[in-house]
Amino acid sequence: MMNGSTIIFYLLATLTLTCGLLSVLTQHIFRAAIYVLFALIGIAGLYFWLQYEFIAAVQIVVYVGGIIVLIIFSIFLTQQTGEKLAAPKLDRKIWAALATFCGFALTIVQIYQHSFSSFSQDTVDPTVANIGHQMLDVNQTGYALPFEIVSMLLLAALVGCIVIALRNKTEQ
Amino acid sequence: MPNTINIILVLLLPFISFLLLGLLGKKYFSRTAGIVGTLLLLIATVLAMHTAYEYYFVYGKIEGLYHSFVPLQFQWLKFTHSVSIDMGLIIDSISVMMLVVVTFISLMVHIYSLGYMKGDPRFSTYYAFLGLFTFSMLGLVLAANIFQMYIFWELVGVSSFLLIGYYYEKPSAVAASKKAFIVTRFADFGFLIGILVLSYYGDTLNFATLIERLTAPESNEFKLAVSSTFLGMSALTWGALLVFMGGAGKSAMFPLHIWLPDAMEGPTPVSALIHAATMVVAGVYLVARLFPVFALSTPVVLEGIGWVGAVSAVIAAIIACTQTDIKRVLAYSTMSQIGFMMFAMGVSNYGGEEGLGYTASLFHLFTHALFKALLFLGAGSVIHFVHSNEMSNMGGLRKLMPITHLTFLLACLAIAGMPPLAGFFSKEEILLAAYQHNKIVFGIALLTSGLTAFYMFRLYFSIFWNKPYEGHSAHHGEGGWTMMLPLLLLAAGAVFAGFIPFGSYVSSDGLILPTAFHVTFSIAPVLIGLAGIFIAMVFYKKSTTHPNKIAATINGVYQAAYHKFYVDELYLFITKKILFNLIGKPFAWLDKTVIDGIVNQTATVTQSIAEGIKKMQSGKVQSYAIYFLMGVIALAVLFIYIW
Amino acid sequence: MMEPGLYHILFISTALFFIGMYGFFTRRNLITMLMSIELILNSVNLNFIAFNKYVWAGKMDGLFFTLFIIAIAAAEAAVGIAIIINLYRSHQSIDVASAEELKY
Amino acid sequence: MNLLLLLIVPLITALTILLCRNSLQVKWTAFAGSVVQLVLALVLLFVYRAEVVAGNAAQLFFEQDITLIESLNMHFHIGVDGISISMLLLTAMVVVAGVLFSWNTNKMTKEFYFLLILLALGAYGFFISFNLLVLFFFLEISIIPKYLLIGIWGSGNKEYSANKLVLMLMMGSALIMVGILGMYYIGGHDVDLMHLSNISIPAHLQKILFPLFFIGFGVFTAFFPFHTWVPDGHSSAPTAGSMFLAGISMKLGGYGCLRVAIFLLPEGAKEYGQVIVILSSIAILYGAFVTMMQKDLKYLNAYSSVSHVGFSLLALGMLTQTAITGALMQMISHGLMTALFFAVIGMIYDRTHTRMVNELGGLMKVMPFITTVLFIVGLCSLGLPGLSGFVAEMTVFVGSWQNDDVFHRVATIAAAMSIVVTAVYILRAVGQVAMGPLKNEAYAHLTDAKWNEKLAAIILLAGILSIGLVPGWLNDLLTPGAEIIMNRITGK
Amino acid sequence: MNEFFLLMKSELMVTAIIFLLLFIKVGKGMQNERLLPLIQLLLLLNVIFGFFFNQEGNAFGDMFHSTPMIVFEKNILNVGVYLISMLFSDWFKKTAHLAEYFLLMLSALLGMFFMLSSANMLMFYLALELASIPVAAMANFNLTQKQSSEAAMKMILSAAFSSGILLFGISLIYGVTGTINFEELSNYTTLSPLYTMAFIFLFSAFAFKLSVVPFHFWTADVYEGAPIATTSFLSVISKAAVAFILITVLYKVFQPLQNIWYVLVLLLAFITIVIGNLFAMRQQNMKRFLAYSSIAQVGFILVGISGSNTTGISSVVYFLLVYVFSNLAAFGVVSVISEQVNKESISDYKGLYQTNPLLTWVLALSLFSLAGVPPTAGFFGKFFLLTAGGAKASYAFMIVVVLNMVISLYYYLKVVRAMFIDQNETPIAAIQISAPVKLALIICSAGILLIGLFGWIFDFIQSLN
Repeated sequence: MMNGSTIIFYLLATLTLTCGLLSVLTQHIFRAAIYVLFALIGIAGLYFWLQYEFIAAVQIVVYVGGIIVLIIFSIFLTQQTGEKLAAPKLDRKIWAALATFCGFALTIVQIYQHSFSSFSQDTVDPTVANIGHQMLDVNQTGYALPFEIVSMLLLAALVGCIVIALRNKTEQ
Repeated sequence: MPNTINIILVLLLPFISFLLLGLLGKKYFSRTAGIVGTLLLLIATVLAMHTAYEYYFVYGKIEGLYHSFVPLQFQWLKFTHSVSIDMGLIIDSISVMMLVVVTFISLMVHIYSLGYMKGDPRFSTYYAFLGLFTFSMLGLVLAANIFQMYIFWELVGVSSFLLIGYYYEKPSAVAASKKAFIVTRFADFGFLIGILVLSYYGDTLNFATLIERLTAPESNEFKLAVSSTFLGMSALTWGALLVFMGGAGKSAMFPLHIWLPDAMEGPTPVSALIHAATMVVAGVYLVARLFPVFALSTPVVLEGIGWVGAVSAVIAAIIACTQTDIKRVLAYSTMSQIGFMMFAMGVSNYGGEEGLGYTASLFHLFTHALFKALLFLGAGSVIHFVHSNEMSNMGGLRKLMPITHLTFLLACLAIAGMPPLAGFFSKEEILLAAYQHNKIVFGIALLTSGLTAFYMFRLYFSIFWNKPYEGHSAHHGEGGWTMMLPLLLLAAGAVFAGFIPFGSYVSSDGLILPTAFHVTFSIAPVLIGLAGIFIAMVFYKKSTTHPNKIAATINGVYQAAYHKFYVDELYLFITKKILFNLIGKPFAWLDKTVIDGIVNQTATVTQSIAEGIKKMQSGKVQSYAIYFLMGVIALAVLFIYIW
Repeated sequence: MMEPGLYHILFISTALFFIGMYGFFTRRNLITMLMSIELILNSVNLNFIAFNKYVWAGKMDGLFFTLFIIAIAAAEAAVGIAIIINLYRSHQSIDVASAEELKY
Repeated sequence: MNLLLLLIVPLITALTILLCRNSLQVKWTAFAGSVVQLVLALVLLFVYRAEVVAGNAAQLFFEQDITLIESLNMHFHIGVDGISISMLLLTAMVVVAGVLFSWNTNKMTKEFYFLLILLALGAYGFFISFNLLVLFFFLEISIIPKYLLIGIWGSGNKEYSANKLVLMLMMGSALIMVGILGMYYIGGHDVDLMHLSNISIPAHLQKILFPLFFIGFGVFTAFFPFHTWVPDGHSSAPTAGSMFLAGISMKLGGYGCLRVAIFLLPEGAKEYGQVIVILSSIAILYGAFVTMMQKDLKYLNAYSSVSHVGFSLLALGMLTQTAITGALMQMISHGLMTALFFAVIGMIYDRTHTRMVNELGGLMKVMPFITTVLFIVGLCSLGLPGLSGFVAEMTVFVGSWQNDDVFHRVATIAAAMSIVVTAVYILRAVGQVAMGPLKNEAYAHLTDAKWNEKLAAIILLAGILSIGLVPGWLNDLLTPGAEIIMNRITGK
Repeated sequence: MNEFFLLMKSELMVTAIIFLLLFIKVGKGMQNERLLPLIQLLLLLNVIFGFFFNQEGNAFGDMFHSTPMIVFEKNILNVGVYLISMLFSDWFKKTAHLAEYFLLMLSALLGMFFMLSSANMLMFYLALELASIPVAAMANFNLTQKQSSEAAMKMILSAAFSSGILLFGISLIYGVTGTINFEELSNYTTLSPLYTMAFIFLFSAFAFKLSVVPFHFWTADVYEGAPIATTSFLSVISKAAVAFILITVLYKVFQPLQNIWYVLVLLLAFITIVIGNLFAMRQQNMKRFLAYSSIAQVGFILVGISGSNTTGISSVVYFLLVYVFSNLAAFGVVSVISEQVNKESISDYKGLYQTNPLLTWVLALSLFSLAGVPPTAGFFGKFFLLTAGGAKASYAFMIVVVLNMVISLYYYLKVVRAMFIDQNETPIAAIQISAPVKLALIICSAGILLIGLFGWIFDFIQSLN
């Protein structure tokens, strides 16, 4: 029977999918950004629901607080607000729908036909302490190395963004 | 034993002449080429005569039988373990006889040409070619191996080509030389296949072994050759037939004769040498060389040879009656006489009395060489004098060129078979052989000899009698002694050669064949010959209109004969229309459009496919993504559900 | 209605994944295309977390994957937006159809 | 004798050419290098004869085996037998002649001679290598120089011809490559020719591999119907290019057909022998008839090459020892003869600036040397005794006739028929060009051959005559090799 | 600890250079004329250093591992990057952001190093992103050019899209197997449709990076629009890196799926070669032309990979070694001409030999090498690839593949023909080639000519297995 948790799950699921769908369908770019924001929040909710609070927090901080804001700023930079988005061509829509539907059907059928079986016994709680411990480990799990790679990537991305986005200073 | 060095020298001296004059002639022998060539050939002739003397009178006859010697043989090219071209020299009664004929006639022509070709810009080249021809002809005669014979056979052909086309700036000479080469080449194709057949079954290329194996009914080779059949004929028959095809081509037998009249485009001495006395009888010589095989193993083919010879003889004689170019008349006469030789072979058998035809044929070959060369050289003198080949431009020359006239008359009488000239004896033997063997052929032969007398005297009267000479005055007479001497020598030959007891030297089996001479039998042919002479005299001694009237009454036949029974046109039709238009052109078209077209089309199609699919690369990044996803889905479906 | 579990979440994530794809295919505005990419990446994140939670709870591989994907997504978005802004400067438009010069 | 010399000399020649300052230096370097190579080839011939006389009955002489890639079992295995030596001689002669005939090349001389020598290098390497990879390497080396030679120094529709030639040849070599890959695995990771000749390859694989090799090499040697590059390629190429194409390149194919396809895959050869016989009989006659219709001398000679090469392929299809010897003889004879023919055409073209038969005439008067050579070559082409063509063709015929069945006989007869057609077109062409009245007044002032042309012609003529007059030495040279191949076919 | 440094020496070296560049940029900055030689020197040191102190082992648990083969592969990439730094000197000197450009390039290189050394999916994914995101930025470095931005946009969007699919695949693999570790994955032998599908999702990302048809569409557009240095980096270095790791992934990680991926690889190889050739045939722009030709080349690499034996690995490594020299030489010449006279069309190259023989010969050599014509090393490269592929593939397939080599020769010859044969009234004027470019071109030519003739190189690679 329906209990609270289930209801919350379905609400979150509905929120995520509806907002996701709307975000790709709406003709207003600003609204699209907002729908994406809500879809991401919905996913953050699902993380909470799955009791992965740390990830949920990161999701909100990075996506909601970072990426979406970045996107909205860039919309301001490049778009006259209130202007409707150009509608895609019909044949493009048809083909896209067809391809995505086929892909979706195939994937979901495959997933549902597969029974995921677990061999793991003990559960590691996704607490911040555990995460932090493993993240900084250099020997056993060694997530320190990916961490460093990401930092290099962010550095590179930073440099790249600066050069590309600030071109007027030097080029013009 | 044969003197090998002598024989080799006979063969090589003309070749040395060719090399010397061909390579260095232009620079060092531009004037003296004729002397050099003649001297070398003179030595060769003397040696050849000596060889003949030694063979016939010293060592050749052992216990009454003429033996065959192979004084020299070396392997030239090895095909398989048993089949190889062994270059060798064969010395037997016919090759020695031919040796004499070839060198002698060639010497005559060499001498004659000293005067005839004087002042020609390519004098040395001319003598070089003569040397090459003589060498090739001697090689053919002396060949101990059928393939060796083929080799020299081809060389003879090419020398003939070179000499016919000697006046290379004259388009008609070029055309004639090509025609001669190609027609004989076609015949040689048959010869070649014939050699392949015979050599495969005989498992050898040497004449002696080949003949021995293919005539012995108990030998394995013979059995195999007879038992293998193709299109209903045994392999042996095929082989013999194809070999004869080569001989027929070279000897201008109907229907492969068309090149011979055209070949008269060459210098007249050349015609005398090649197209009268020597090369054209190579076919007869070939049949003689392989006579045991023809006579013992494939009588059918021999029968055929007889018919081909008879038909050629009569057709050529009829055509000769209508021609107005004196060299062409002589050419057809040559063809007719070789027809005689051929059917003489055809009506012969191997051995003993039955082998009369064989002896007669070669006898006729011998005598014919003499008087026909004489005729040609005489005609050459006439042409030299009047600068034309046409009868209509001649007439009344007997006073102007007495020696030529006399010798020409002797030759005409000889060829007409008037006793006691050489032609009489040889022709009588042929007729006798035909009479004994095949009455129909005999009839044809009789008719032909009448025609021969007619057209020869038609020629004679047209040149020397008829109307008075209207051309330029005699500015240079009959030519110098160089041109007269050969005429006289040959005339002597034409008169006296008939008295040689030929049967005691040449016979099918090597035994002596006593000369059979029946006076009673000779009456009919002589009378017929006289009748021919008489008619010719009536028609042509004075310029009359009789010939035209007769021609008009039998217009159809006359026209047909005048146009050589349209054989040339038939050939032209076959080559131009069928070979060029029906085979060559479609093939060329096929190659250009279809085979090459496929190659080019492959390229075009590839390019148009490339052009067609360029739209996929639309520059739209979203389309790319759709392709991406579709690709993934397709692959996933393929590998999950189908693979 | 069933008790929500792994398959439900997988349904959500898969659906979101293809919704994002649909957006990526059809949106003509570059920034909205970038948003579709974020949807796609989020659906993957959800997958990882769900598998980590329901199937492979013994280790935190999925969790870490998600964490790093989020970081990468940020970097990707940043570079993407920088490029788009630069494109806007040169093309005066961020319609994807305005940048179809390179083709065939 | 160290066979590496045969590779080092042209290599050094080519590199020296690159260092030369002016075109005269280039020409003399190329000439010197090619003469040295010719001398080497002759020395090789005599050394080989001496060895044979001394009783050395080895299959390969002067073998060397240098490991190239150990892990793939690739060896630089070189050696010679009589067949290779004859091919090397042919190549060396044609190269010297080609160098001499191109003496008045003025456009990019250095590049021209460099490419010529490179092409020759490929041929030398090809004929001495006994490892399929090395063989293939050298085969392909010689393709690109051809493209550039035709493309840069050619005439007429040269881009098209060069493209067609190189693509068709590459298609052939592509098939060979697949064949080699197959061999690599069949032979247990070893593509050494001698090794492969000692193992028995399953018949069903032979049936797959044989067409690959035979068609592949066949394209090089104008195997009907893959001959279409021949007319265009030859006609567009510069004189030396045509000479090399006909004299060397087409021989690579024939040699490969024999040495690789038939030698290694006798069962395949038996399987497809009849097909080869049919196709080459067609090629012989068809080529001859098409030749008859040509008006351009180079096209004429190119198509006649198709016909002549048909003889050697026909003989290969006949699978008898005599036929195989004949095929090799025909290759060598055709190489010398066609090279010389192209050279003569080139000489005539250089002077009259036309190659159309009907625009030429009476040249005998103004250039006796050139027309005499033309005559001799023409006569060689139609198989006149005393010249190499006759010896080769007759060996082919006799060899073909050894097959005792109607099919092979009919094919032989059909092929032999071409000697008549050949006579027709050769005499037509030669007669038209050399004989008759002088066609054009302007021709009256033309000059005869120069020293370089005379020398080159004499070298090639010497080859033609030495085979034509004394064929024994060539026969002796080729027979042992042919016997080994034949033994493999008959399974001895 | 010592061991650890040596194990990761390539990465550490590159990182050190990155930070050096960063400090230079953040600090006083340097003129391009002085900075570029410094960078070239550093990269040369990097190349040299790469050949010493090689270690084998793992670090950071299962995150990082190294073998002699991997080190050799990294060295190939190092050489490539060094050559790039030399070949495109003309363009580098002009660019306003030289330090940043190299910083990005080296970051990408670092990403590739990590990718080669990665031992699990996470590392692989991160390294892949590190190797591609900076390149997208690099594609935009002709900042004022429309085409450059378009190329960068196409690249970043396509790359993001493909990494989305990749991640979805990885997530499913993770869901099915419970591990992201390569070693453990290779022991997972229970096949299921979902696993297959996940593998194909994953594979498509490799295919995308390698520009395998039908995942290749971005390639030509990006290659054409991006600066040539970036294009050559993409087409040579990045392609080589992905090919190397693809071998590991297929041979090791997805060994159990061999029956599937063998067919998959052959199928895609076939399509890729054919389509790549068909598109390359009609190109006029040299960069675009090289892009398509490199697509076709990838098809051949796939053929080699399909061999699934040690020869397969060695032949791919060998081929890519040759490919680095050949393709970089080609791009180098194109770049020289493009920078000096701003011409990129094949028809502009007509008559080039008359004015610039050196450039023409180098370009011709490299094209012949790409076409696989002896005596260039490309011939051996192709031959070994086919040898590896021939171990299992059918004759029919091999014939089709090899015939496509002929088609490819056709279009390479188009360029050769333009340069050598075609006449031109106004050919490109004689170009002054600067010393480093000349040096690099000579190195490339030497590589093209000599690698093939030195058989031991292949043996050496084979011995690394």
